[in-house]
Amino acid sequence: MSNTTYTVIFYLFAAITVCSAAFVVFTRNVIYSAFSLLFTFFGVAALYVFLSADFLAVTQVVVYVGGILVLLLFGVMFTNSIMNPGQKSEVIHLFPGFILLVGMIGTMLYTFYTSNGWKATGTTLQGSIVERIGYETMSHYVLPFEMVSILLLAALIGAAFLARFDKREN
Amino acid sequence: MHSLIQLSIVVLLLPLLSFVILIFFNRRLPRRGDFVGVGILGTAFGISAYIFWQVIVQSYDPAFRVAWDFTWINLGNVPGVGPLQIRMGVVIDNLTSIMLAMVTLISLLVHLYSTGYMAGDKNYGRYFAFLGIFTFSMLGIVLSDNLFSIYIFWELVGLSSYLLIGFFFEKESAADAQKKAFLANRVGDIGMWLGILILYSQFHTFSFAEIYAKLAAGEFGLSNAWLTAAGILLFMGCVGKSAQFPLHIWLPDAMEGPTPVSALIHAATMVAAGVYFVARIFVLLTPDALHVIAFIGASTAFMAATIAITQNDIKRVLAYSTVSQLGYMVLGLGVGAYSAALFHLVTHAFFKACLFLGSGAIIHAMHHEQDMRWMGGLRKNMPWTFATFTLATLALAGLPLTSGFLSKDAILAGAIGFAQVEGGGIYYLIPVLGFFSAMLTAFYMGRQIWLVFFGESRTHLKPAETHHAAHHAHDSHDSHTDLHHAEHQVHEVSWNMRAPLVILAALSVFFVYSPDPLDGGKGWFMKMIPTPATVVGQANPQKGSLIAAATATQLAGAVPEAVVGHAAAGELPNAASSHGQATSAHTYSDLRQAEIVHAGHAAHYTAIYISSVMVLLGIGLALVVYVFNIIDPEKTALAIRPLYLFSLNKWYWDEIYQATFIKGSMVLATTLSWFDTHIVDGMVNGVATLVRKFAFFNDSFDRHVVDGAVNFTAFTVNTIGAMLRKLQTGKVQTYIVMLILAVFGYFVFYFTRLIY
Amino acid sequence: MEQLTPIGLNHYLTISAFLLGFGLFAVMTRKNAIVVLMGVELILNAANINFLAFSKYNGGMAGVMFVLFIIVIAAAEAAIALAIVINIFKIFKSVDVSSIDTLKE
Amino acid sequence: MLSLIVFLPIIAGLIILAVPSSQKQIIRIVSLLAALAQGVLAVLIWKGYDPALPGITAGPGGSPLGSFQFVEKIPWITLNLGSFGPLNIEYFIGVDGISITMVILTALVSAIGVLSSWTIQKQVKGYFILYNILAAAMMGCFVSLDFFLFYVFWEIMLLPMYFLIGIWGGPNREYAAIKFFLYTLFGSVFMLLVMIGLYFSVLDPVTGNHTFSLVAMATQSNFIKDAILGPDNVMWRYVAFIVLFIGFAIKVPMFPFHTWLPDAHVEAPTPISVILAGVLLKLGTYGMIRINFPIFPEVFQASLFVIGIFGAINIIYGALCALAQKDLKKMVAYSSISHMGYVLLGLSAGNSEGMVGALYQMFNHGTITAMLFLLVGVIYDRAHTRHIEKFGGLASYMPVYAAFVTVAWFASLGLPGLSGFISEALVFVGAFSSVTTRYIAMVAVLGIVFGAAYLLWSLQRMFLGQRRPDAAYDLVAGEDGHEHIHFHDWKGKIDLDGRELAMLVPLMLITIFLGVYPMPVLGMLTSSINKLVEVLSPVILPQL
Repeated sequence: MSNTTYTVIFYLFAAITVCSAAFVVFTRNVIYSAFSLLFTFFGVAALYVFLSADFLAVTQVVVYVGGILVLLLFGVMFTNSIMNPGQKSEVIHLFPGFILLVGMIGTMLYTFYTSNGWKATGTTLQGSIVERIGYETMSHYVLPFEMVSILLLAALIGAAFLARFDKREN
Repeated sequence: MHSLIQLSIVVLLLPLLSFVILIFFNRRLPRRGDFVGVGILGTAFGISAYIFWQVIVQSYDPAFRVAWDFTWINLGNVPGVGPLQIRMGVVIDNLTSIMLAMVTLISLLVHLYSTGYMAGDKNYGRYFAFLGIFTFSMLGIVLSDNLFSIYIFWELVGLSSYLLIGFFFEKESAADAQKKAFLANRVGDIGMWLGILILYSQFHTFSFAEIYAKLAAGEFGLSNAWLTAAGILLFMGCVGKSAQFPLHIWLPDAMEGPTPVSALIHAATMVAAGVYFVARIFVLLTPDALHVIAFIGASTAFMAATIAITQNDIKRVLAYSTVSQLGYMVLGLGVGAYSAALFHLVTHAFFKACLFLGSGAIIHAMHHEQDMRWMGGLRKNMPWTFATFTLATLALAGLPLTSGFLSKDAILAGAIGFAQVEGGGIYYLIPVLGFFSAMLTAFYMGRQIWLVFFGESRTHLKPAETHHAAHHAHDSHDSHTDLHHAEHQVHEVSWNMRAPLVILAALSVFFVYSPDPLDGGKGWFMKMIPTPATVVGQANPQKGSLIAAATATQLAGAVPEAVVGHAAAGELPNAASSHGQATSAHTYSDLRQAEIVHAGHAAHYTAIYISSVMVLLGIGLALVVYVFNIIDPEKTALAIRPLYLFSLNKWYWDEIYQATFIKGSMVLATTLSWFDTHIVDGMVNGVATLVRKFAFFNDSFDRHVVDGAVNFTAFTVNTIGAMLRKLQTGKVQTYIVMLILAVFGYFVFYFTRLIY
Repeated sequence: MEQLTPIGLNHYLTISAFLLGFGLFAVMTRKNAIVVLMGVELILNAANINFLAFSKYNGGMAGVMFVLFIIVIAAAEAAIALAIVINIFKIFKSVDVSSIDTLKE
Repeated sequence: MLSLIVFLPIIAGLIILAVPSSQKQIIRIVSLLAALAQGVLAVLIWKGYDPALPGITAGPGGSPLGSFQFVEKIPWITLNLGSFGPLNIEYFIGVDGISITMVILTALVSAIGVLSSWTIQKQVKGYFILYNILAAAMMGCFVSLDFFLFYVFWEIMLLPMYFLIGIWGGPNREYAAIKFFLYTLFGSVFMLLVMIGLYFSVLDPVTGNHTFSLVAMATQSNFIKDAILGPDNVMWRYVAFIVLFIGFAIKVPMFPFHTWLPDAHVEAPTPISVILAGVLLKLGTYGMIRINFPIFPEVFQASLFVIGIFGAINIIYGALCALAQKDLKKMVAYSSISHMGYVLLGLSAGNSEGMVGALYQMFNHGTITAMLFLLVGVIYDRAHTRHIEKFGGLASYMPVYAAFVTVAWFASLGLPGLSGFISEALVFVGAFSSVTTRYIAMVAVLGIVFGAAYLLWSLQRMFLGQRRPDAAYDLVAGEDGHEHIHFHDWKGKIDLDGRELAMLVPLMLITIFLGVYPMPVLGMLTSSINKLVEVLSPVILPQL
């Protein structure tokens, strides 16, 4: 595919990501933000693809969109009566929030564009890296991998324990 | 120690013993212990009479002198001076023995007299105690052999005179009088003390003998002016004590004391002590000092006489006559008639004591009436008193055949001689004043005799209110306040008051002193008390001796005889060789003195004539005025009213002193104490206030600035804390905000560092 | 279209920066706990993007592996967090974070 | 022995501290016993004293103890001040002719004071504790031969005095107490400066260290030549002398610094006035003789005239002020100013007669003024007023009192036969014999007359004549016909009672005896004074 379309598509997805993230943050409707978060995740996944991490992109979609987002929606539904949509959630610290938003972003961009501490070295990842991930996982990162699996287990148990209703309460 | 010394010490201490006994135990003794005083004085008189007999009568030696002294204060080995001691001691010579006898005798008589006069007084015992301490101090003056002890006893007689003048202290007048007497004496004593100091500072000793020896050896380090000053200053002691002008004011007031006291202290002995003292220091008086003394004496004699003629209080007349007679003595000393002056001292002591005691008898009989205007006609009621009083009056007036005539005449003769020697001029003023005073004396004594004893009783003429005032004045201390309402029955006094009068009157007759009723120089006294040799004559040539050198012709006669010194011990010298007699005692170291004595004897008869005439004149005047009433005193008084008032008010001396010294010192005192409390203390307080002000300022500074800073810190911390507390909301997001703020801040900081 | 600059590291960094900023903003300002969680997810995604971007342009697999683990942990985290949120809701009858200030005491 | 006599009152104070304050009688008796024991010790010391030894400076062979007697010398404070060298302060006490008379006087007066304190009713315990501290401090001042020790006692003395005046005093007591305190403190600050200066300029001939020993200071050869107060620093020596002299002159009190005395006396209770006039004033002149003059002899020689002038001013000024007083106690206070003037004059004479006279005057003034204040207290107890004009004719009704007053008054105006006269006479003899002060003496003699004037005048106004209409007492007709005197709210004996006689008679006997035969006191003085005059004699006057 040509360089130009490549660039255009990148910008498209970048715009989707940023705009949806902004919508997530700035909308007052929890449901809306939840849904726009979906788009953000998609955008990010797409960017992963651009970053030649297709496997991760898939994982992103599966885990985030399939798991986390659903969880969030459940949470929303648990905590807010679904019958009245369009219910708002108030904000605090709006002013320092904005200051910091602009400030952080400003400083970071300034940093990125002024400091050229990290010039991309010639070697870049090319093509799919699935088998390399597998290789790495089983070689270098086997211990973290196990740790993470245990963590997941613990987290699931803990989440289940925390979230369950006990009879006495109702 | 010489036996006479021992006796004299006994004599000295006996009256002290009587004082101690009486002051402590008089209330426990019968009759308040007056017999103790009388008895002790009798013993003392006996002993001193024995001394007199020993020294004068039995074996007379012109140079007789026994002394004994002991170390009173030992100052150790003083750097620059060497061993230094202040010694006390007694000395007995002819003069001393005579004075001893005289003092003890009069004191004894006064004691005896007082048993009658003071009978029934509520402080009867204390009175005798005071008499005792007075006699002790007076004997001390007589006996002491050095200036220091004389000064000590000098003050002590002042004390006893103070106590006795104020004996009736309930009377304000008495209290004033005693204070006045003591202070006036103190003023005199200052001078005397300074004179003593001048001598001591040169010789480091107080003893007469050593001082004279060193003076004669010319060891006096200072100029002659200092020596003259010393003489005059020492004489000031006499001025105070003997009531000489200008310190005479206290003596008349001293008559507030009981009359016997006036007789003893203020007529016979204490006031004469001044003269005695001058006689003691006579040899160191320079001619200049002598001139001053002579003039003061003459003026005193004259002034007192003029005052006496107008006084109405019987005792005041006598007091002023005393002052006047003391003036005579001082005059005599001043003109160099040494022996004459002392002679007059003795004779005057007796007849003036007699006069005072007589007046005391009168006052006693008149129930404390002292104003002569309300007396009169007493000669019938009080014959004894009349006789003795008159005799003593004649002696005082100086009529021949009396003792007073001998002595006064000798003094006046000396004055004439002095005037001649000193070259006349102003110096003739002295004999002139003397003779004039003699006339005045005769006049006022005649006046007194007449007013008191002759004519009719004028008691009823007395204005009532003054009458009662008089009662009030004395009934506080007077025991017999019975007869005041009725007319006074005046009667002769009892024996114990009569005897002294008789004795004293007997001692006022000429033959006691001299076989020749006209010449005291032939008497034993003036022979035995010759003029001592001055110790300053050659050391400082003065005018007198220059003149003496000029008139060498006279001396050509005098001096060789002196050198030959035909000691005419036994044979009575006659007037022709009187100077020989005078010089026979010893050779004069000063020509001037020899000359004065010589001239004095030469002038003897002139003096007799003049004085006799003067005295007769005075008495005649008195007769003319008061007996034959040719001149009416009241009219005369009116005619010369200013003069009369001047004399009546005692030349306004009291007023002058009141206005100048007393008021002055009081004003000074009040001013100074104002200055003290307001200026000096004010400064102190001012400083204190300033410090306080500063302290307050400092305090406020402390409170507002220093302490304020502390409080401010606390406040700031507090507020900041309160502000920060707001941040601790417990809201996680707030914390996050802060966290991120921090991070952001770090970023900013970091990047700004990156830029540069 | 040649003059279009080729996609470089900075582009990704920029996106991640935006995501991070939005995530922080959400965490800071929103009261709804769930939205806060979403903010957290955004931040994580921003981090992931960075990791991947650097690992792509510098070669090496470290970033990739990290991102992998991060995703896993994020899943766990989300599960636990939601459980907690539900418990909070059960206790406070609200998911309003600002009303939960028991830390204050 | 000296330590015992110094600290006996302290022991008594401690005992009193243990006694419950309700037991007033016990407290009084304890302090009386202490005072009497002090008196006994004083007599023993007097007996054991050898008047031949002069004292003043180091003895033969430069032994640091000098020819002092009853010497106790132990190191007290010994610090190493590093660069300043070792600081050694000694507990160094002893007596010579100058101090032993004062020791005896102090013992006597404090015993009298205890007797006179019997009437104190307010806070008896505290009073007697302070009183004993005061007595100890006074005694310590007189015996201490170490400047630092002297200074310590000197300061200790202030505090009890301040409280005794400020608590047990009259209506205006705080003012008087503070005035006294500040004045004396002002003086002692100066003293402190000079003391330190001296410490650094004097070497102990034996140990070679700096020393506070007054005995060492009294010898000029012990001074470091170029030290701050060494013989070379003429100007600083002058300054130090003047400053030190002012410090003591305040205590005397000398003319410009005297105003604290009348206030303090008027406000102080009788026993404190007795102590104040009897002993404390002497500390000023004693300090001059013991410290000021021997340490700076050449300055002393140079300033004779000035001291004499101030003495004469004190004499006459005090007498005139006394003449104007209406308050009897104030009059007596001024009279003691006048009498201390005699002491200054005698010191300024600079010869043995004058100095002996001055010291003897210190002793006599102690006894006589104690008597005066006691007598003032007697009449104040009865009539509750001291206004001279409010009496009159008392002699008729209180004969014994009148007799005592008369003797005391005459002793005060220097009547021969009473001790005051001899000292005044010696002072004048000395002052006149010295060429420097001759004319001053001539002027000062006036003081005799003024003294007589105010004393006799007050005597007349109070005791002679008749009762004044506005008198502070009534006359009631007694059963025996005579009038009797009656004071409002006075229950006790009208005339002197036993306690007052017990206080007055000893003083009076001493006054009379020493007036007739002064040698018992003078004999102790003379050798020391002659030595002192030798020490002071170098008349090489360095020009400022």
